[in-house]
Amino acid sequence: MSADERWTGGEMLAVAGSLQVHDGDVAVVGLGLPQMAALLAQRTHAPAARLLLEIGVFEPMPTEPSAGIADPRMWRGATAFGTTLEVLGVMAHGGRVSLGLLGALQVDQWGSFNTTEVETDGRRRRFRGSGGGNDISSNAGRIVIVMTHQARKFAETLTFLTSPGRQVGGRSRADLGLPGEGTCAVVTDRCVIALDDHGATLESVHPGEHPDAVLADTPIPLAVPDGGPKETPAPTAAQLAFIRNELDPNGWYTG
Amino acid sequence: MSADERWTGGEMLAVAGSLQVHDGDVAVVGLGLPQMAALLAQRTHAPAARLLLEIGVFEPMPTEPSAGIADPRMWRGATAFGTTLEVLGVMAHGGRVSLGLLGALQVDQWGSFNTTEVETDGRRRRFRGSGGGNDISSNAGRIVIVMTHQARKFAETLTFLTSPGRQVGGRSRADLGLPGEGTCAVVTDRCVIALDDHGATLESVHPGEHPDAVLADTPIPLAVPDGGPKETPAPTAAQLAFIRNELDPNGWYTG
Amino acid sequence: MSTRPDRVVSLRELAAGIPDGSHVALAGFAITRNAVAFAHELIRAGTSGLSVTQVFSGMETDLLVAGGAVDRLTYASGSLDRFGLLHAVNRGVATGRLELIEYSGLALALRLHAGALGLPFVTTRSMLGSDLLAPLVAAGQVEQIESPFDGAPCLALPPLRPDFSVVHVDVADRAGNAVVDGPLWSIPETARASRVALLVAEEIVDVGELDPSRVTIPGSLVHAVAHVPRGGHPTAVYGRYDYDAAHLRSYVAAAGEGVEEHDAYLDRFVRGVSTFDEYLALAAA
Amino acid sequence: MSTRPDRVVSLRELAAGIPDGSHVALAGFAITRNAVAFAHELIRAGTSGLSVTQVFSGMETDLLVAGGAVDRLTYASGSLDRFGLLHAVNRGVATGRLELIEYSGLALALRLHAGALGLPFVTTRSMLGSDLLAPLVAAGQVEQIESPFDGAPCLALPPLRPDFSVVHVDVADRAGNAVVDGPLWSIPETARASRVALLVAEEIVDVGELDPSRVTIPGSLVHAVAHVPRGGHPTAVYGRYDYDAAHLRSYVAAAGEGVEEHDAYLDRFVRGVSTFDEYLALAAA
Repeated sequence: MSADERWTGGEMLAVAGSLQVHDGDVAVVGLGLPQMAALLAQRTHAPAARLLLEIGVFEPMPTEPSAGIADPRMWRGATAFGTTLEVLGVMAHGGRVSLGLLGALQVDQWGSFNTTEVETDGRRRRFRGSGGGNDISSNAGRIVIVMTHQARKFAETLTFLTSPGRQVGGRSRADLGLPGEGTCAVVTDRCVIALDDHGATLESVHPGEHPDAVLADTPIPLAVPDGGPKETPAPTAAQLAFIRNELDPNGWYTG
Repeated sequence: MSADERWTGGEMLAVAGSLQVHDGDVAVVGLGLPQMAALLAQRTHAPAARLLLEIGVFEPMPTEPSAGIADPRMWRGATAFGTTLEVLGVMAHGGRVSLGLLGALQVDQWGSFNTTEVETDGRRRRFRGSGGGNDISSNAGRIVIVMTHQARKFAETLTFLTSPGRQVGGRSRADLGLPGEGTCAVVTDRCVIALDDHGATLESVHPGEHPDAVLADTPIPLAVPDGGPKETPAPTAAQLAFIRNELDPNGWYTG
Repeated sequence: MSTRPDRVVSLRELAAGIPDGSHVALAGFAITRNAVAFAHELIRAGTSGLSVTQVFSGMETDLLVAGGAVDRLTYASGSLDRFGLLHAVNRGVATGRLELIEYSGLALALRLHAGALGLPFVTTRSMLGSDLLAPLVAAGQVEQIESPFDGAPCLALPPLRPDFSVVHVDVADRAGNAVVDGPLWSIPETARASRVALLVAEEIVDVGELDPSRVTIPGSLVHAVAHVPRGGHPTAVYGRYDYDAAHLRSYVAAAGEGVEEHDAYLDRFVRGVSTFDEYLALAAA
Repeated sequence: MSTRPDRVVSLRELAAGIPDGSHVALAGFAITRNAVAFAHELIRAGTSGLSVTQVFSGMETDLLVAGGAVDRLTYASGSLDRFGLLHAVNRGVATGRLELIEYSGLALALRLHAGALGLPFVTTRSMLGSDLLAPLVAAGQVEQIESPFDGAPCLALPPLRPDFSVVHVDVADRAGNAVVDGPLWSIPETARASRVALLVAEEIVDVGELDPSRVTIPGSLVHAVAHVPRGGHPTAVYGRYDYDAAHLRSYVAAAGEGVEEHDAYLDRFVRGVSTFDEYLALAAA
């Protein structure tokens, strides 16, 4: 879904997500949309960003679409292969990862998130589990969540707290014993939510979106800046061309 | 020094040491005479013994003499190279090493030993330190010490206890928290001393040695079996030929 | 002359050595390098009551769960990447038929690592503050402690020593020294943690043919190796073959449909054949 | 287009980046793969007050101690194998000029490993009951604890994070991805534990030329690499060159003779030349 017909919601999400990647970031990247955002950043404004995959892949530069982080296509151009203990351990737990770029099923107002299970009509449905997601969110310098926007994905109390955000049950990360600042942004196909230690703010809405409509579909405490949220920069022609021609020509993730 | 002129003391020592290696042992082997004993065993009665070097070498079968475990000649024929964490950690600390074959500067009646420093005329002289010796003696199934015989190398109280034997200060290994039985034999160029949880016994003296003379030069509590110690089997022609022609043709260790 | 052990056995012997109720660690990752041939053989052998540990569970575990071989799974996550979820696993958890013990990826890898190294226990900050923690603490598998050095809160985890591990490797020599190419995720510590390490190899060579600097799993740690070319199908093996996307899609479709459809897949592709070669021929048809 | 960093610097720049008083981890082993060229350069730079950590210390550390660069050494052992002892180190300890902190090999490797992985602390049974323990406990570097799971006595050790590490590798690409051939002893965790990992390489190639499965130290961890062919002389580098037995013997003879003779060796072979190539020419003469 997109509020602007020049691009899809997935394309807008990949572009907005990519803008959260700083040039020089050492980033561990999850399956799916986070992959798209990271690779787009690497090919545009953040050429010195270095990607890591929890499977044990250092600095890949894939040139064709892949079915996930376990797809060898995603490892192309890697400069080194190693272990999970090296990526989640030496790099993340060792304090050498500046950014975790991850997907989520559900997120709360402090950026804690759920990748384990959802409840629909009182029935719990299990998804993937944590994998390295908990380790990355527990140990990286900052976390960006990239996910499609549905009201049911925002909750003040998570069905399962897989990965801690900026605080949990009123306890700060430092109090819990965790390094890093935690989640600093939640990027969806409708908006960008910024997080700090005071809570969540609707930083920008994507072109064509109305702030009130977005707020109505975001049932967590969400501040609005004086003067209202900004408009997220629209995707450039170059970004869209790269997504459509190289990154995701089949529209697996951004279609 | 040898009590029999058909072989040197070092040759006798290597042969008697080799007999402590069981076929099928997984053995971590120290620098020098232990290397000689282990390689001799592997080429004679214990062809299935597997050697490990703390430097990260699995199952070498060297065919030329080497200057120690850091000499690449000693790694020839290895089936795998790895790390110290794999040899001292996964293999030894992980409980997969049945035998440690090690040298010592000084040993007590419980098979604890010193590879760190000796005291002469009140002056302490430092040698190599523990290296992996402490780890091997703390974690292997059993330990055999291989060293030349001098009275000053036997002491009821060690100058420095680098590696624990069967007990330390009256505390058993189990009480200390250590697995394995500890030192089961001290092999010198004059005798074989067997150790169990009751203490040390002069098990055998080498051909040409008199038990009383050996006892006089072994100033630790040392039991003598009823009927006196046995005579250590003399080196065979095949053992001597292998030592002289292949293992140590320059007599670096056994000359 | 010293000798090298010969550890080569048939896949059937390899699988037959695993008693019902064993704790088996598997080492595939989602859709890559799964020991699928081994899972098929265990299902055909009727093995049951297994406790399976796999850090990032994939198709091999889903097959074993669907085949009724598994009572308990210890994992950090499970999926077939973009192809879908582990339906047999998720269904087993939902119905209560499968006991699930869940860690973060690093925490579980560290437990295996501690098992490999014989460490008394291992420490981490991961999982602090998460809902992963409470059930593990309740089960006595994690203790909340403080560092004796700086008092910082952290978690202690005991070593994990599965009875068996099974790793799908590229090349092994006859003594079990094995090379794994590409990313290694938790393969090294999975093989090293187990009491009995088993391998399935794409290729087997004589001792002396491998570069010892390239060996990922030393033969000193390995008990047996079976030769099964393409034994990872339909998952990918880096540098050798791609995943079979069509087969994975049909597998996930059947698995997602329900127990009966999943079982029909097993009847056709696993129980309906007697060797992995027969399966490969059927899958290619 | 994304870019790869270029981390190649001169040996002089590499050494100049290490301030007096730094904690430097070295990674040679006795007479093999010592960063001798780096040690020479540090001595020529007049660097002093270093704390050096090297699990199995060898020639590089003995040179640095003889050159007056080191105030404190943390090690598990030191020797030049059959060629002899580390005379400068042992003399420094005897005179009290060098502070020595001594561990077992595994315990020190585990401290580096814990530093690499960012573990709150690490546990072991090694050193229990030995005389290594008391000084470490007194210095607050080891705590005697019990396992929270089975109450077994064990030791807790804090992570070790040296400021710098220096590893002599075979081949590095320009981004610092490096291959080390042969046995690795404590090289991987030494490089990974340090805050700044530096390499000296026999060979440098462009990014993309190395097989990523062969990389021992990922460039993601590396800050700079200097190209110094034969930079390990007179120690051996596996598969490339043997140790120089005659040179090692003359070194040990001078070092064992006394401080003046050892210093004369340095005057001739280190301070008397301005580059490692000059040293190599002199040593070959």
